[in-house]
Amino acid sequence: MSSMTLVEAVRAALARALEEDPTVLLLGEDVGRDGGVFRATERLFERFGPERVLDTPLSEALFTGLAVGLGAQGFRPVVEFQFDGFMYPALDQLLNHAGRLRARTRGRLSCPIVLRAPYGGGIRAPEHHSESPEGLFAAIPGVRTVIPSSPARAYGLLLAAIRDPDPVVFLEPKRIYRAVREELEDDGRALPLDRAFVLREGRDLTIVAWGALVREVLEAADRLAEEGARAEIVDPATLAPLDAATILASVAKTGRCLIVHEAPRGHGPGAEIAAILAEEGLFSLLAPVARVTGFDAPTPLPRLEGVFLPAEVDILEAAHRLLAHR
Amino acid sequence: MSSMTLVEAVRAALARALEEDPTVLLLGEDVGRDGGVFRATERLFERFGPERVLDTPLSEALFTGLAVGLGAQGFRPVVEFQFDGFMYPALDQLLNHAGRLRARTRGRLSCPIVLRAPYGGGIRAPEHHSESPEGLFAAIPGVRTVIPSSPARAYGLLLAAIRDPDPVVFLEPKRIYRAVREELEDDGRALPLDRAFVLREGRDLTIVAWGALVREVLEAADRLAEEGARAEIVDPATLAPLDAATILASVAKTGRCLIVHEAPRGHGPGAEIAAILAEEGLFSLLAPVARVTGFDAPTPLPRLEGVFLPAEVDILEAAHRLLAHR
Amino acid sequence: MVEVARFAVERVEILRPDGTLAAPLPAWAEQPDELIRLYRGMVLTRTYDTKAVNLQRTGRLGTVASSLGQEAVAVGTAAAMRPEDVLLPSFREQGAMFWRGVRIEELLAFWGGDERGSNWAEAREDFPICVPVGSHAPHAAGVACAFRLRHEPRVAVCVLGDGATSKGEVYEAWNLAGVWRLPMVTVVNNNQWAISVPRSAQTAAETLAQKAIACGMPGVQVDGNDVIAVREVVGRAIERARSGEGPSLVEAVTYRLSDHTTADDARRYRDDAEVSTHWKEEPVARLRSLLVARGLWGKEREEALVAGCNREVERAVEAYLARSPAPASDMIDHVFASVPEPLAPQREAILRRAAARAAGAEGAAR
Amino acid sequence: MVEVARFAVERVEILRPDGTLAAPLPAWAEQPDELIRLYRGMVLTRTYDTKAVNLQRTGRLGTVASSLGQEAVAVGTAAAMRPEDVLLPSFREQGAMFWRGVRIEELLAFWGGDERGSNWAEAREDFPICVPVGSHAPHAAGVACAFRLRHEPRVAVCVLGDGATSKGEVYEAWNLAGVWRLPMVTVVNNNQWAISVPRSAQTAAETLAQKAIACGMPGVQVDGNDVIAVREVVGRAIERARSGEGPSLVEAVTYRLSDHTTADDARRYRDDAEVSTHWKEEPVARLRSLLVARGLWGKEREEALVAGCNREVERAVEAYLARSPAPASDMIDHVFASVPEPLAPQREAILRRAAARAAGAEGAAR
Ligand SMILES: Cc1ncc(C[n+]2csc(CCOP(=O)(O)OP(=O)(O)O)c2C)c(N)n1
Ligand SMILES: Cc1ncc(C[n+]2csc(CCOP(=O)(O)OP(=O)(O)O)c2C)c(N)n1
Ligand SMILES: [Mg+2]
Ligand SMILES: [Mg+2]
Repeated sequence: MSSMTLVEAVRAALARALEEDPTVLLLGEDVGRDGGVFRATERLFERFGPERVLDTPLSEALFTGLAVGLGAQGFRPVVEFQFDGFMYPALDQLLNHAGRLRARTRGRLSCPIVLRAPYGGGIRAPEHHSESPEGLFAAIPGVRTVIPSSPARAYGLLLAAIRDPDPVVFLEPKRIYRAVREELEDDGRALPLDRAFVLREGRDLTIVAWGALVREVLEAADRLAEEGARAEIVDPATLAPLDAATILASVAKTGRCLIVHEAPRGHGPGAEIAAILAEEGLFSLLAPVARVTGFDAPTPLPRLEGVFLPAEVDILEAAHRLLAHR
Repeated sequence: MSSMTLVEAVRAALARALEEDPTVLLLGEDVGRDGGVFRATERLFERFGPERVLDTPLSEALFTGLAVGLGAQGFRPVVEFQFDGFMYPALDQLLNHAGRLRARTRGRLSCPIVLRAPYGGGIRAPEHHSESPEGLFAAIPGVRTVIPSSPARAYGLLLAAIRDPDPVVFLEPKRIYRAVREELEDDGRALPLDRAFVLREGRDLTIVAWGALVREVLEAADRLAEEGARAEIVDPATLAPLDAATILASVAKTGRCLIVHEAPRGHGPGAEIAAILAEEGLFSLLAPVARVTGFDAPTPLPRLEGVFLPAEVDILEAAHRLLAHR
Repeated sequence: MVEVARFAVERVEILRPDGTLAAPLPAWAEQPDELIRLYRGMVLTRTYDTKAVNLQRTGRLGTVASSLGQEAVAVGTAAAMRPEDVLLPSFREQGAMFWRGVRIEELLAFWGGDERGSNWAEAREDFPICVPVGSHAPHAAGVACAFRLRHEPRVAVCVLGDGATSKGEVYEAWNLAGVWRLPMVTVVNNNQWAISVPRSAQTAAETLAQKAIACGMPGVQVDGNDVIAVREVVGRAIERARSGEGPSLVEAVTYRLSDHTTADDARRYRDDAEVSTHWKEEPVARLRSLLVARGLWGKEREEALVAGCNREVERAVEAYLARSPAPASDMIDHVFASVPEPLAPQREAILRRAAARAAGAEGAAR
Repeated sequence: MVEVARFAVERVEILRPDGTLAAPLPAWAEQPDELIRLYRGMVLTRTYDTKAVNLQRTGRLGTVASSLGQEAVAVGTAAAMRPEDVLLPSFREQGAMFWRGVRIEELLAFWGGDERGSNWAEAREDFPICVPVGSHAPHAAGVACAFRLRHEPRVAVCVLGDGATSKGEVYEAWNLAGVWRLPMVTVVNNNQWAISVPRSAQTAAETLAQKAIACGMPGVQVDGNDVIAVREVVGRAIERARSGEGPSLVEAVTYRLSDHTTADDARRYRDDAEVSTHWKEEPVARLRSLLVARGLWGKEREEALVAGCNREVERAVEAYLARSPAPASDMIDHVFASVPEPLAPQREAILRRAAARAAGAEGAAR
């Protein structure tokens, strides 16, 4: 057991994967000597060498397509995007190739690649450095979108993503890269994909959240507990394919659901969750579903970011509204 | 008045826009002498010349970025993508530039561009030629996503899109490019953006659909009428920003909502509509919301496409389920 | 002002349009069988193209892209490859795919709208047809990178068109291949047209071969209607890459004698006159002249070959038309290695819908 | 084998690192004021950079990218432009932006996290800073295309880095500019590094200037630490474009003496030794030597200039720190020309949240 931050857990999982499987490669910009802008690959170049940890020329579209070719040949490339806002050039390769290479060749070729990126706001970063694009990736058939919300889940889910035989977009909540430490065993044990995590049990209200906001949600749940309301916290972890069953089971019990995310609201990543409740959970709902989200605007620069990003007060305010329905 | 197909209405709107506004340009691949692969720009090159109708080198990322530069300089470029599956390289320019140029300069520069593309399945086309990416575009802040479902709406909405001072993704349902003719006046009159169209009034069930599927939905509604059930048909036309008010008002009346689209279901374009109902229409719902959609898989090649695409029978089957709830 | 770098682009021609020699034949080409294999490969491809267009016209096949007049590029390229090399084709390389072992009925299945057509029995590592222009170039770099990392003497061969050279990812892939010295060879099939857009409107570069200069690799131009020159020049590029000397680019200059695809009508944008002048340069008659001049070919052999190719294509067409339909569940069973639990209900829904369609069809039939 | 094209890449140097002349001065540079303006532009830029880094270190500014050692590229480029030309900068062109009229407090506002900083009062048509590397190159082609279509004698000037030359859209924009002969000039600021990735790992091309060959346009290399040469070579490129002769590329070879940004620690990936050798070539001291040698400069003038630049920057910092906060509704009011009806409720929600935050802050304060 050792105590790790989320970014340390990511590094530990990468090192473990490189260690256990010679086909695992790290690709990206500045992942070599520099160790990545957030140091997620620190010392891995020195440890595993230039044939396992490769700095590419500066192009995200390129290294994504490169990974598709490597993957088809049996390698397991893990590519790092420096920031969320630089992932968009990869969408074409994801939509037209990575997500369908297996399907279009009926299994002859496959695409065991992982696209890692720090994502989300709250670190007062420059333009294009604080985006929450998880909803875009979640809409791509044949691609998994996975988001950890703690060091332990970062470690276990990243290992699962790398070992998975299909493409995974792995988004790391940069705001909590170093915010918390957690005791965890670097034992190579993976956590299941396609499975939601119930982080706290409760019977009055279900709160669905992922990534950095899970912290605010847990704090809000503490407040609610003081008020006598018990919130159940569900972290989908894998946003697509989405474990609807766990969310439906929770809402069947609580009758109330609050969905929290940083991404813009309209056609955002929370919509599918609310939609599933409207389709399959309607009669267990005592209160309308509520979403606490960012707004339908580009992520603002730091000065206004604090208003754009959901905070504990917003979560509490919405929770109180839902709890008022009996 | 003259009778036009949808593609003829598109051509008429383009000609009208080129005629009335010297800053309107047409850009794309084969939009010149060839008149576009679906002939949407036929004879416009001959009529308006090479300084108004420009064939670009082969790159969608390029001509989208080119349009951003032209737009910032006061031109109104209308770019044609040959098929839906070739739009993805444009996502980076849309997400990082077109959708935020106005916001990030606080109005100093703007982006009055239109990205046109034939979209959707059902014409037995090759791979990557039958996609429904509207949900991806609808999730981009600062960009409007507009889809016509008839020649008259194609004409009026395309004119509105071109005159609008902000970026619009305009998706043309290729399956009905020539399927129906409609009497319409080429009078330069635009239709409103951000406004849903109630295509048929009814009080038993609301069906929300757009693009080519509106035809199947109207036929299904005829069948339902024979059975004595009156469906209200709502075509959002502008998927983002979405006119939720019209949909909510309809469901407040009918108590039942069926959402129909070709795109994959998970995190698809119908999710936001169902989410809004779960949030703001819950207590008017007599039945669960239902979605009849494509599946979470790449659009199959023609042999299996017929199973992937929703058909009238699927709509009827779902409608009957909803109507069973009283 | 000091000169810091200088470059030259060369062009290779061996067999003239009239079948005479502009340069001595390479040693391998002195062997009759080699030439005859190349000739057969081109004739088979032309036979297939004619048949495929005909099947499309009669509603038994989807849109197809003929390679009429460009057979030498695909066949010459494939002939220069080893079986263990990997081909990353665009959508007009049928001549290369057949040479590498893809069966005609498999390719027909693909263009007929059945994904199983891309799950071919031979050349298992070759990439499927790439429809989004140029988007396979980075894959070729990835495949080449895999060979390099495994220290395998294999080469990734990417074929794309003149229009594709305007796509950024193609340049990106070349630039990477250059700086990592990857065993990747790109054959640019310059058939002068990208649908209706002429080569001259695609770039101001005097040649497409010189685009290699931007990526620090060699680029050479070859007469793409001369299968001997293509086989020779691409062969040199491939062996260069195989021996660790890095990537290169071959621009094969040819001409698209057919419409872009069966969905296109080239008369809208180019003169028949232009097309007919290019008919004088087409690769099949050209090689035949050489074979005849060398006494290797005559009426009987020609008739036998044509009859043989026709039979082979006909048999493939029958096999294609006789294929049993794929189960609808195929569309979701291969999206992931196994159907994720959350998608199981969708698999059920697909089967229900397929049943409903079948029932509907029956209903209609009755 | 026949040669079908040949190319050469040249390099221009005028002022040597020691301040002596490698070539005669251009006529314009014989005028003292011209040289002194260039000198002042570089000193002001360096003063700003020093201050900005300091503000970041003390928590009063966000991440910033210093242009230490590269001032000649930005200043020389801007000096070669006319006011009516349009600049499309990357994120290290502060020297050019100030020259064009962007106010220091505006740029500080931007890096301080306030979008209003990009709504500057002068140079209204210039593009805002482009953070996604290379993605502004197609915009430059679009701006140039607008000039061409309106028959205006104006030029779009795009500045980007050595790393950016690996981005596909940069190549695509150059290729378009070449074939449409657009009035677009690209200055590649080759500072040898893309964060930790050296130029040598970015491409195998011997020069970045030769990338122009792929796009059928001229490319030339210039000593990027020689502001006179930059001003001269970029000026020729701009006037060439203005007169309708088409686009070109200028590779300005310089060196990033600073960390990549305040978020970077260059010691992790490069030796101080390498950096100190490059200090000998930096552009400010170099031009000063010439000025001194020509008797145009001395201790007093230097002190006066430095003091003036310090005052100007200090005043700007005060103005920046004194700025009143923007209303939260700004974040949605400028997304579209007017707030679409469906988004009106979100505007309300933004104001409610802003109020809640303010209340929270007060609460915390109490
Ligand atoms: C990214 C993309 N954009 C557009 C198309 C539509 N399209 C198919 S082929 C083609 C022209 C390709 O020209 P070229 O690269 O020269 O290949 P050729 O067809 O001449 O063999 C176009 C525009 C496409 N397939 N992919
Ligand atoms: C598309 C994209 N990918 C990654 C980044 C992160 N990043 C910022 S600057 C930089 C290096 C740029 O190098 P270069 O083009 O040489 O410009 P320089 O910083 O040296 O001025 C990188 C990778 C980015 N801003 N945009
Ligand atoms: Mg071509
Ligand atoms: Mg650099």
